Amino acid sequence: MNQPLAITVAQKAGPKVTLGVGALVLAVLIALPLLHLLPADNVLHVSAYTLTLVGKILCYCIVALALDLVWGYAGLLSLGHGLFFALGGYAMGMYLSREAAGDGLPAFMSFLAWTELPWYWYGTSNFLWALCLVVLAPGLLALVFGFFAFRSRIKGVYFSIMTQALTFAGMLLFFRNETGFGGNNGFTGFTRILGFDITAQGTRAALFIATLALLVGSLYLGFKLARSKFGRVLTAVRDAENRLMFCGYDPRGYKLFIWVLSAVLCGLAGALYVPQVGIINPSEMSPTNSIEAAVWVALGGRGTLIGPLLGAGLVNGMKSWFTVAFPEYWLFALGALFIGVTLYLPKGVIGLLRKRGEQ
Amino acid sequence: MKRRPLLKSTLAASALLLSGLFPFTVQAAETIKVGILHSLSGTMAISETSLKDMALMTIDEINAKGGVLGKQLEPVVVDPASNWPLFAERARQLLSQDKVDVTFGCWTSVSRKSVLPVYEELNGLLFYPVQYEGEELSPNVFYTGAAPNQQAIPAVEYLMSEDGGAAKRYFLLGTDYVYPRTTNKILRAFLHSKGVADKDIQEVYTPFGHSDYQTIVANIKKFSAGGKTAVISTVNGDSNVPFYKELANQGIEATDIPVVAFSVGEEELRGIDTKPLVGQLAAWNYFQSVENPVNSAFVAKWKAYAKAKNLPGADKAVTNDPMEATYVGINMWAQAVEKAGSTDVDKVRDAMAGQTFAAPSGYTLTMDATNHHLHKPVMIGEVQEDGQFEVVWQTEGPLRAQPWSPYIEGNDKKPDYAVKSN
Amino acid sequence: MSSTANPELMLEPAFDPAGSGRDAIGASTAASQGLNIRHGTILTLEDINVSFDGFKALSNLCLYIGVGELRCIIGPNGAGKTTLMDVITGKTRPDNGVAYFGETLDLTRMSEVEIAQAGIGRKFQKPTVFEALSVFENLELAQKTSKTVWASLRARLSGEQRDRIDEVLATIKLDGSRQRPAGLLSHGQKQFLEIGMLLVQDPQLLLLDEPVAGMTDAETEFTAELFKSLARKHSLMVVEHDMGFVGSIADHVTVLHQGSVLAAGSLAQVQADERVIEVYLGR
Amino acid sequence: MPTALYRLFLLLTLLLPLTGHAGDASDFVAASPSKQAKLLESWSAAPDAARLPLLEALQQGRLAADSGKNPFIEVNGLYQSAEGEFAPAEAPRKLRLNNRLRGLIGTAMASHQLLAEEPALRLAAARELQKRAKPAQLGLLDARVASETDAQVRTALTLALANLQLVDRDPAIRLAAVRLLGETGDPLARTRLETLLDPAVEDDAGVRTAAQTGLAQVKRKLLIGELLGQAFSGLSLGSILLLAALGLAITFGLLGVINMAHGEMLMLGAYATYMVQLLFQRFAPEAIALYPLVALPVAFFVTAAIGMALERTVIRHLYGRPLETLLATWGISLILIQLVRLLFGAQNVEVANPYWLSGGVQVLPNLVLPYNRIVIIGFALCVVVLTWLLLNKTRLGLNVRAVTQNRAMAACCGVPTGRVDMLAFGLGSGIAGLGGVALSQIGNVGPDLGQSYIIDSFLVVVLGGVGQLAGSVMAAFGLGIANKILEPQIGAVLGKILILGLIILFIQKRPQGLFALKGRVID
Repeated sequence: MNQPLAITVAQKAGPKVTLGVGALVLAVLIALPLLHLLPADNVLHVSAYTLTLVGKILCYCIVALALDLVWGYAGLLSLGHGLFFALGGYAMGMYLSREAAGDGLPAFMSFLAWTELPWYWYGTSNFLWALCLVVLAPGLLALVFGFFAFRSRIKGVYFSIMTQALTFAGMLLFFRNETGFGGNNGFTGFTRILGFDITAQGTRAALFIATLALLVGSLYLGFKLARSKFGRVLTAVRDAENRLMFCGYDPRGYKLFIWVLSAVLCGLAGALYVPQVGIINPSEMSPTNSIEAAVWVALGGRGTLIGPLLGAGLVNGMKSWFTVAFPEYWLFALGALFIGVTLYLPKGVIGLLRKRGEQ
Repeated sequence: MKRRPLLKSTLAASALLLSGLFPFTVQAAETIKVGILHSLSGTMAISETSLKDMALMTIDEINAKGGVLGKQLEPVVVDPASNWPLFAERARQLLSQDKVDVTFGCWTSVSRKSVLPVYEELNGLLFYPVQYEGEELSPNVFYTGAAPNQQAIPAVEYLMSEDGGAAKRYFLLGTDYVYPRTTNKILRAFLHSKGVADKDIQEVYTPFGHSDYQTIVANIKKFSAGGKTAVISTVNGDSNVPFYKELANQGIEATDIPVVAFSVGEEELRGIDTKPLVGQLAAWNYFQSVENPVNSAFVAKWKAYAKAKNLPGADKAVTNDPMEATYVGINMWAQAVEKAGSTDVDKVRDAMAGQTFAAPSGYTLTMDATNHHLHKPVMIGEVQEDGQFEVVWQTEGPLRAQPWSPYIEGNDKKPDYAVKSN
Repeated sequence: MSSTANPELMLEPAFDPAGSGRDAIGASTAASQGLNIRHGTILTLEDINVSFDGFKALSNLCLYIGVGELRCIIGPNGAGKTTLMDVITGKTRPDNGVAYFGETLDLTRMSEVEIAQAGIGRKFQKPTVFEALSVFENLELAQKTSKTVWASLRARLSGEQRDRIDEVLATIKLDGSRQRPAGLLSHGQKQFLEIGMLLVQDPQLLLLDEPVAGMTDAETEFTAELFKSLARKHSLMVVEHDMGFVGSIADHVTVLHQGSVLAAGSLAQVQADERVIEVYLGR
Repeated sequence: MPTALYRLFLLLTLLLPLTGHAGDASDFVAASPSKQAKLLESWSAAPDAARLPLLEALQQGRLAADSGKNPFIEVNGLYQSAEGEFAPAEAPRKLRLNNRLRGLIGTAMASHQLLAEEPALRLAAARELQKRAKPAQLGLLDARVASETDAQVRTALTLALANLQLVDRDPAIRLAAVRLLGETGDPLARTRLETLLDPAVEDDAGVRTAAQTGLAQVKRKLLIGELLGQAFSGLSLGSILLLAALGLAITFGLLGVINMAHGEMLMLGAYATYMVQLLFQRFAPEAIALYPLVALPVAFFVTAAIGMALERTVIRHLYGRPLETLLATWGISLILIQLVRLLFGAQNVEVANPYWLSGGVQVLPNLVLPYNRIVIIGFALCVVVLTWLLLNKTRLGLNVRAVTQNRAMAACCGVPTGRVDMLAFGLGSGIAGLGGVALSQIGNVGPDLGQSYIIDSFLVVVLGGVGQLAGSVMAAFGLGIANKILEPQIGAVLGKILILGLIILFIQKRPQGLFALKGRVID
């Protein structure tokens, strides 16, 4: 796997073109929520269905970006990023279900015959603490898991299998009703966020803009990191960790930093995903979702920052289209995509574009 | 020259991305759009595929008789793939993109809960064909499956009766999700009202896809040593096979410890070797083995349809309670539209009240005037060798549904008519 | 091309810390990092034992390397040369024995990273460089600066650091391919790059594992000159099979055999030693 | 007792209905369910040999009645009139029974069988009565104990009697009964003894203390039964995990190929078993009991062939790139699942257990070991031995080990690495197919059968140590037993989560697993 392609793509294809394309896509994405505000009968009106769909895909793009930071740059293939995404979602879900329940208990607690909130639910009625939880929950889990994992120097595939076992354990835990997160149903039936009605056009547009801002912010952060010395050390960690140690760098600190950062980004994406989609439940943590995220990054092109966004957009766009047009053949298409990308597109779509760009 | 190919391919890529989002459907003027929202892949495909096929058969039947209000019914089938957020997305697409007038769909409670906000927001109409835990009454949903008082409670009454084995102790075994939790909560309160002490009730939950029931069966045996025991099983469809196999292999017969199940129907029995299950019980509002002219016609029609469309396993096609509920639901909706003279949701909702239909279960089912539930008869069936059920007990006539179970405190204040949940 | 190695150089301390100008740079850099080298030995290994499931890789080996000295280690394959380097750099923990860097730093209890930061640089047998990074970036990473995460986030190359890199690029004759990815360099160029990385790291003790393997004669000769120019400022320990190269640089030679020191002294002395001939050099 | 005599006796009883005891059958058929129950109770109190065939017909569901309430017994399809000469007006309808009646029929049969000459029959009847004897049968049991010749049957009968004597007036009889119950260790005895502890029920102090000691004895026996039960279920789960993971131990442990489609090999093995069962049902229904044995080689070669095909087409290009193999094989697993769903339908397919794999052996009063689990444990162990032999004692095994340790050097030594990889991968998949055959006997067979085992299999191989069969065996049984010990305490879900947590921590400590590869690892 050679050097961070993001920079070479930009240099090769000429900075003006990538910026041009980037600006174009950004303009379209900004226009969407504004068009949504138009009255329904106006021909340019963008329906709530499309807005939530694109919003959902943007959240998945942030997850793909976060996964690319750890996999493309530091060589850590995590098959458990769905867990961090879901933890962020659950933190926001707790706040939303407290909002929907007013001062009473959230609906699902009635059949568990709980009369008062468990300790971890305290404070979730105010938005700021919920935001802290969105960052703290995935961040702390990543810190603890990462500290142990990187201290013991487990490598490559072992690390991936451990992360898969972690997200599987998380799913089982959240499926239990006694854990107090709504068991199999999770949280749904949200009504208000920060006092605004969650189904109002204004709220939907604001949520969309927030997701877009988070995406652009994390992209900028990614570029900054890739260009800094930190990014180069990360690439060195991926390629020759021993050599790096003998140059006096402690790779554990670097891996832990990027691992926790990536988990927090996933948590934030999850927090923005839930109010737009309207439901969060343990199946988000299933190992299948996390592996699908890995294919977005692989399809887009590891180690490039734009690649995974393209990958996430393409795969999820196909998923929405396939499950409507050819419901039975979607899994064939996804399976073929997995095999095709790993065999014929090792550097992903961006790699393809770069090669075409060079000819 | 170099730059243009790059520009073209990136634009092409984003075009594909955006085109995937606006599925354009040509608006055919003269048909009534009917949405079918059942999982055709993923874990729930096992139960929901047959409901989709039953819905299509009923629609063909109605179209053959001239459709509704002179218009043909056009089914719109989508696959939410047992993925709950996808249910919500597909529901929104059916209502806002395809503009369907009614939707028949969902199976698990979580899929219903995830689409409920969408139907209430866009004032759509959903028919839910599966028995469920109650505690919900939305103006946009008609529940053609059984409420707890139309399935769980009569089953326990039968177990308490002399014929049912006069059980003294009850082992409530279920999969850990909201339907078993709520049903067991109602049953525990009901058992207390019948004087059964807490030490004679044991509640055990297993995770989804649990396949090793050795410890659970050992627990049941230990528990049953304390007195005549009955097991009330709300185990989810898939996990029933390992449970019953382990029960039989450990030498427990229905005569020593009867097991009544609420989610084992003819469809699930197709996948199980029924020899060790003979004598085990199931409670439903309909069994395929029920003998009456309406049912024999219904079963014959279904078998012919399965063979004609050569559905997988068509030779062993069976009908079960949710399929009957789907059949009744679609016919009642058609009658309501004819009565209301339009497919507008509010008009149809009012027209639905009091609708009656001669159902394959041998009774005429009536839609309750206010609480959106069907009056349904309850039957207890015993598993036979051929994978069918033999009805050993049934209520005299249809029972009125109680969505707000009296056995959960605070329910008496809940209104008996539909009100929006938020 | 035997060098006029001065055998007794080893016996009295190579220089006293306050020492003459020649060694001041070496001493000063060592002293500046608080490395206590009062007795003049930078590395002390006593009774080091390492065994892999019964196979004795090192058996009670004793080795002392003086400050500013250029020590060559020779011996047949499997004599424990690479294991010795692993022990010094902390990659393998000895079963028992004492290993000190300077007087105070106990190598057996320090991690690889701490040992590297304390001032021991290592060049691997197979040249390992950061293939995805450019030559300049390889050197930038190896440079002696604060290597914590926060530092690397804010790092800016100062003018002086940039000059130091250019100077080293010149010495290893790679200033022409500054921006080329290291992966595209030839085997010899990679060896030089790795040596360059060691130089910018500016360690007190350089461990070089077969640095000239696979190099042309011209390159070997150039490397010999380079090492000799380094000898005064740094202490070097070179593991090598190329007797010509050893002859041209060695102050002092130690012969390893089956995990322990067989003989030590100048190259001439060692070549004359009966046991060494019988075991290693052959008739 | 010469069996010929017994057969004569049976023949005789068959003819009896013709001479006919007055209308037993017709009263039963005419009676309402509750009246039928009373009839059965009276019959079990006063058994009459003539009634045996009627009871047998009832138990096997062969009693039927026509509209005129005349009883008929169906003998392989033909309806014989049970009493009197009535030709069946139209096809008589089978009598409807419920669980309560079936229980009473069982008791009646047992008391009737007491009269039979066959000691084995009498023993079975006595055991049945231990469980279900009704107070009304006290007199009958008393008489039978006195006249019983066979020692074994007598002890069983005295035990059945003891259950009823607990409420006898005479304390001495109660004392003897309590002491007898003490040794049985039967769970039912425990509850009966517990009721005796309360002075209100049992006034005699002596009997109460005897009940106390008896109860302690019974509890100890039950505890042993429980622990044995847990150990057995742990072994059984362990053997299942081992069968699932063994194939992976080869493909991942030895070849280093991360095969996420391994679960689907299990599923294909199970579907192969289903196909073999279908063929047997159609072409050789009488030998249906042998279908699992035939399914073993079929499943092995089918999955091995599919495994080899996958290896040749996809995995061959991805050696040395573990992360890409992981994603590619995950794609293969999605395709395989959807393919099977389209071919066989989304529903589960029915795989019936043959007779020798259903039921269980009663080892202790509260412990029944199911046959299918015993067979699977044995099967798992011999698969392990076979694999060990194959790997260590055959040429292919040597090649496989050579290729896995150093592919380049093996190629230099003339080992056809391409073919060896293919065969090794085929072997791994074939073993997974065998695992699939075993799984089809204990759980349901559906398209996503493999998904529930894939993560457990990887954990077993990683925990056991890569490249070490012994490690995987230890890890599988260890996990199985740990799971089964935790489950009663904290429930299935928390048990699984705790085990996953422990594995994650363990791997941090010892990344190379339980049985590490010896020697220096030069990376």
